Amino acid sequence: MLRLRQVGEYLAAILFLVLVWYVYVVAFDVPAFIVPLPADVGKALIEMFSTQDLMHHFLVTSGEVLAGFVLGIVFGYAIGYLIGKFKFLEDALMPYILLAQTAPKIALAPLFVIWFGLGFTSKLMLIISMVFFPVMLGAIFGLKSVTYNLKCLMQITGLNWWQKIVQVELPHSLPQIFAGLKVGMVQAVIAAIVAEWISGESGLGYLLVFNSTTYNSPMLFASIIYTIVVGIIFYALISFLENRFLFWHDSKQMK
Amino acid sequence: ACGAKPNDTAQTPAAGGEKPKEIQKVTVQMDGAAVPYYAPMYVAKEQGFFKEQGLDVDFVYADAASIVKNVAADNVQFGFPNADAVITAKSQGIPVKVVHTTYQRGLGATIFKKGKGITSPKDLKGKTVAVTSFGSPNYIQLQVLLEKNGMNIKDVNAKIVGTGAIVNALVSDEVDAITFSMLRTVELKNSGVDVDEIRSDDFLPSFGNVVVTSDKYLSTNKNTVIAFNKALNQSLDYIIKGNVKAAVDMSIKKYATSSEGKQEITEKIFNDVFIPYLWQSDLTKKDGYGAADMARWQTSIDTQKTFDIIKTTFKAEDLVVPNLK
Amino acid sequence: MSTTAIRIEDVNKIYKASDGREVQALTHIDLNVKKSEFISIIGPSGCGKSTLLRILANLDTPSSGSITWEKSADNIGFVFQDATLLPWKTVYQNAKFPLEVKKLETKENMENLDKLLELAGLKGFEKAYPRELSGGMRQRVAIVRALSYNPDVLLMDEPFGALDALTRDKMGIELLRIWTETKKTILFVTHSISEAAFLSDRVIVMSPRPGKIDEIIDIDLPHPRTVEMKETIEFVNYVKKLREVLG
Amino acid sequence: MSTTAIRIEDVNKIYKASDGREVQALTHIDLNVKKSEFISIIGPSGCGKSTLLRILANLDTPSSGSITWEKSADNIGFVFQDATLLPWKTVYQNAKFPLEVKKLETKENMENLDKLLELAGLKGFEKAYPRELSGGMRQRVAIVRALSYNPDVLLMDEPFGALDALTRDKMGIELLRIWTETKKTILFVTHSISEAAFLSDRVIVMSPRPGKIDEIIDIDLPHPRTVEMKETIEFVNYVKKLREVLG
Amino acid sequence: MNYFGRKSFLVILTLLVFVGLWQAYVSVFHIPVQILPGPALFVSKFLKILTMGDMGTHIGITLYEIFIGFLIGCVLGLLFGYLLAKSVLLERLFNPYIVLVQIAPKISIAPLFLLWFGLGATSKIALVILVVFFPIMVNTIVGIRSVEKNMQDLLHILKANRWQRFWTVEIPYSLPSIMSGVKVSTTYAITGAVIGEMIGAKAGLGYLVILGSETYDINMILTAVLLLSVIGLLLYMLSNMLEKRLLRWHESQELIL
Ligand SMILES: Nc1ncnc2c1ncn2[C@@H]1O[C@H](COP(=O)(O)OP(=O)(O)OP(=O)(O)O)[C@@H](O)[C@H]1O
Ligand SMILES: Nc1ncnc2c1ncn2[C@@H]1O[C@H](COP(=O)(O)OP(=O)(O)OP(=O)(O)O)[C@@H](O)[C@H]1O
Ligand SMILES: Cc1ncc(C[n+]2csc(CCO)c2C)c(N)n1
Ligand SMILES: [Mg+2]
Ligand SMILES: [Mg+2]
Repeated sequence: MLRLRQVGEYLAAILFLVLVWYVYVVAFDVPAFIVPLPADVGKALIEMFSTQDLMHHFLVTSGEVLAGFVLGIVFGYAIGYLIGKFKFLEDALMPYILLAQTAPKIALAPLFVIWFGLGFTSKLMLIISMVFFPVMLGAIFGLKSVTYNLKCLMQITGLNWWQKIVQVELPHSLPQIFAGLKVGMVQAVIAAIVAEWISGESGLGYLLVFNSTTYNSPMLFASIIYTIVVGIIFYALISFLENRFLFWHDSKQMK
Repeated sequence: ACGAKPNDTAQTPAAGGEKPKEIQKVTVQMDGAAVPYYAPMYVAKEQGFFKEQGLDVDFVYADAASIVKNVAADNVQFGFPNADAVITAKSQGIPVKVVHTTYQRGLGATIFKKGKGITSPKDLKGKTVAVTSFGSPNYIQLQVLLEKNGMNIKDVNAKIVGTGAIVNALVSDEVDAITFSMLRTVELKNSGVDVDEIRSDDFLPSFGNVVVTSDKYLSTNKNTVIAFNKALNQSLDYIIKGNVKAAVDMSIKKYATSSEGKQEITEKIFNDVFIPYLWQSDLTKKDGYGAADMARWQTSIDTQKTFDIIKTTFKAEDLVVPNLK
Repeated sequence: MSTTAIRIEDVNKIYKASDGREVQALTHIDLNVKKSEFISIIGPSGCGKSTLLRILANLDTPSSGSITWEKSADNIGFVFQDATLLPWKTVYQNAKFPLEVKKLETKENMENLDKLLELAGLKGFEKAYPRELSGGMRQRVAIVRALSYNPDVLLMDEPFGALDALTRDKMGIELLRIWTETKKTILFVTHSISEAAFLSDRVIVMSPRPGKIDEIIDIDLPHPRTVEMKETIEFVNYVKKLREVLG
Repeated sequence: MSTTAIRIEDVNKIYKASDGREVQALTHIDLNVKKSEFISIIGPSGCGKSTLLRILANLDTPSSGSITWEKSADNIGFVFQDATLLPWKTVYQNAKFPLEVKKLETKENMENLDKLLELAGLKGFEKAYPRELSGGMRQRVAIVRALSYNPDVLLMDEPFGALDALTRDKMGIELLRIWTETKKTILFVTHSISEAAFLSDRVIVMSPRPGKIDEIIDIDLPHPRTVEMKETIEFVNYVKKLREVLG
Repeated sequence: MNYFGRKSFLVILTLLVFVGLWQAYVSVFHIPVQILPGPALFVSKFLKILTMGDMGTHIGITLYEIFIGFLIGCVLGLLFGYLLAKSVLLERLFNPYIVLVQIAPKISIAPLFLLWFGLGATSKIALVILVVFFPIMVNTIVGIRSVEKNMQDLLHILKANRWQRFWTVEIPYSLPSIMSGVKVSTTYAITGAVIGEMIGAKAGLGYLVILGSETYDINMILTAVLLLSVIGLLLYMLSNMLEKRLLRWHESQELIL
């Protein structure tokens, strides 16, 4: 029921945006190659949807994002956990992890293609590199903010390392990790698009380049909108999981 | 229509016929980044040819599609993109005009490493060939090349590799050949990669970089456009008439600083390719630099239609304004 | 019955506070805790009771001195001064937590757990989350949790602090029953003098700044203890004596 | 002196727990709190004492019924069941916090604050951070904080829960002194029957499930109260009576 | 060895191992220099590019865009984060737009920014603001909403005004969370500026990436990326120092057992 209301709110927001868009284009007489009319983009959306092709591109991009996302979370948490636990790892690796993280991966995308080939691997690497960091930070933060009493409880109860993670440390990090995931997810979609932009014969990133170089504005906007749809799907997925797993947290106690 | 217009002075209509008195600031947006090949533009500025024409010119860079859009949106007054990108844009109704056919021929070439068993177009059969996009002129060039040699696109394994990675894909043997800019051939050779090329222009007429401006700007600032062309022609003439070294040295020193140390190879490319093959043709001997071979332009447009890159064909006259001097 | 369970020898603990001050939290603590003994620790706020318990549980290290566990320090239970429940687990899941961790979810233990929850008056609240409980209820969950896996040694830091007098008495008697049945060694910090006298074999009276043991008083009341004993002259005398020692 | 300070009329509170169960935390609560009255609330864990205090402080809304403040509900003090200190502030900063917020850092108030800290036995710990304090010390900081700005009405939820018997008695007497001097209205939740009898004008006895007022007992002992009164027959009788009512 | 000695030792050791592996990889597999130069070659090229005449301009422009955008983005993120955390109504009203704008892949709307805000620094700053804003906002919301229930109640009792709540409790409570948002943002700020410069510019480190791409100069790309990383690292360290200063009290500063 709550879901339904939320969907309604989003639809209303989108409708309002479309209206503003329409008024802007008409009132300022914006040429179509800069911003096409909503109706034309609507037509392009439907046209793309009704051809088999779109689904293919859509699934390719979603698949890449999902795979990169899952791996990014696993690696991010694992490394974050190790760094949070072992001071010497933090000392030795942190400067380089930070350096690697702050490197604009977008600029490296062409090099990723050279280094990891034209296939799936380079795309996956790019996406992982985007999701990895926020999750890692969340893991470290969560680990460090386990309260003193909880640490004592864990020691007294005799949790092994795995139980510590599953029973206490991971749940404790979840609020931070989810905040990181929301940010990382956006980056993951961007990464997938850039990767497809550089190399690839399918995916929404490919559609973007194709429609951009052929100046097909309505199709270009439609492609952008479909990339946003991918984003929304992942965002909804994360929000769903967040509500599922964070029901107990203070941040969820507001009505 | 858009937020910022960097050069509002450019909007002031110049009095017809007369040379504009006050200095006009204009921006020209060029393909990619600052490379010495844009020497004609840099020389025109540094030698004061632009200034003589009452122009103060600024340079910015972007990819071809963005250039055309920025020109049409009045963000910049002039663009210097690849002609193929302009044809595609025109077919989509973007209001731009080519006012100076600077490069008389296409830059496209299919490049491959020697020793890969490729010596003639026939040898491409079964090979992996990269193009930047299925919507790109390279792709048409590749198709025409294959068909003129009794094959079709199914006979090769066509791959998409973006502009940023395509040359490296060739170097790292990810692909056997690429259809891309012929300028890379010389550069690759120079950096020790033994490559050879099949020029696309031999099969399919096209043009490299051309000067474009928007319909609106051309109609309201025709004199400025003419002044721009005059300065550019003056510059081309200056370079061709014995100043290649000076032009290259100046361009690298003042603009394309990252090409430091490439003076010699660039000079060689200018003497071997730009002067005899790109900037001059039989037509320019007759009509001057930047002259437009309307029949060649029409063929170029029609081929894009034939290969379904553009949906509608149009008359070359609607895009290209010849002899704007 | 009088073998030593824990030998505490000349334990000192100095905290270095953030402003550079040094706080002598424990000084020259010597104590032999016998197996199956019920020891209460009383003393004014800040005298080092929690610190002592924490050091025994190996949650903190002494600045000097030694702690020797006769058998092993492995199977201990600890009730913290505040409940320290996991907010994402229900009452039942929190109580069951050690059994799960220790993989002791036998039928017997689970039945025992149900009984403990019942005794603690938490029946009907098994599915509630910590934030839905009253302060006393939270603390009772923590007590059940510590008892759930039947540890050899129980360290309890004011476990009944948030409980009302009646519940407190009830839980005390329950604890005594469990202690008699299972022969646990119990160290019990409390603020209630009569509780200390009623429950324990020995009462340790501490005083602060620096935290030290003032006196150790044996309570020679027979077992099992009953509520009626609180009316006896011996009991009242013990309480009086403890009050005197406390100052 | 017997004007009404707070009128509580037929207040009910129903919590909806996460598993759908409804918990009747308060039912038909009727009470007139007189101005400058010292009321204690006792009752078993979970009977709704904290809930009642929270509703009075407007931290929670009743499901039905009304609360009328005769003057204004503005200047109240609240001591929580757990200390709730700001971890990044020192003892002194935590205690001063309300004065800062209310911009009442007058010379007089600051001197009073120092006196309160002294009385609470926190002298020498002004610069310590909460994590460097014992449980009882933390709670004493919270009490000083609530008293610092001299509120008209004090709502105290087991303020002495983590204190040892001696400190507890001392703080109780101190609270009484402050109450007599400043004519505060005090609602005081406690688990100690004798504390309730010793401190208050009236004791409210509550019982759980559903939480309701069982009985209100007037304590007709003279003021000022002294420790010796605890030995009097009247006092012992009050305690006995309260214990009977409780169960 | 003291802590800093040990730390420097570890850091240098890691670097040596990395360079060794790099060199070994390049020599053993005969990697062409166009694909990956060896460490020695890269360092010499790096120094050469670094001393290039207009390098100062490139670095300066990018720094300017990043700093201005980062500052504005942080302020806006904090502001909106606070407002949305405090007001359920505002959150419901704005959340859809914020989510939509945020989810839209910046890389695909960046060209539009250049069309709208022109080719100068403004469009890049706008992009930086856009990417910095969201992590800060999300983390501010999380932080402010996780102020302990009891502490919120205390503030209520004390009748603390909005500003006092914000300044004395909500900010300190949410600082750990906000700071982790700030840290994430530093890296996104760089990406934002770079995307902007890659799409259209005449100077800046992002422009150098394109220049390197255009001239197939892998050393130029790596140099620009390395410089950008260093800027990011400095920003990160700055945030870290700030955090250390602000979070001295936090339990995460205590030693783990
Ligand atoms: N947020 C909540 N959601 C659901 N139930 C709640 C909530 N808060 C309190 N309760 C229930 O309301 C009842 C009364 O709780 P309250 O905290 O008022 O008790 P109390 O008298 O203060 O107990 P104690 O002495 O243990 O602190 C309890 O049964 C508790 O489970
Ligand atoms: N982490 C710490 N850093 C500095 N001082 C500390 C620390 N922990 C405790 N102390 C100090 O050590 C002394 C003893 O503390 P402890 O918690 O053991 O007292 P306690 O007897 O349990 O008191 P209470 O009955 O109030 O809980 C106190 O003076 C306290 O300030
Ligand atoms: C993202 C991106 N897009 C386009 C170009 C530039 N570009 C477009 S076509 C072409 C070949 C003709 O010289 C070049 C270089 C770039 N550098 N980066
Ligand atoms: Mg203690
Ligand atoms: Mg309570």
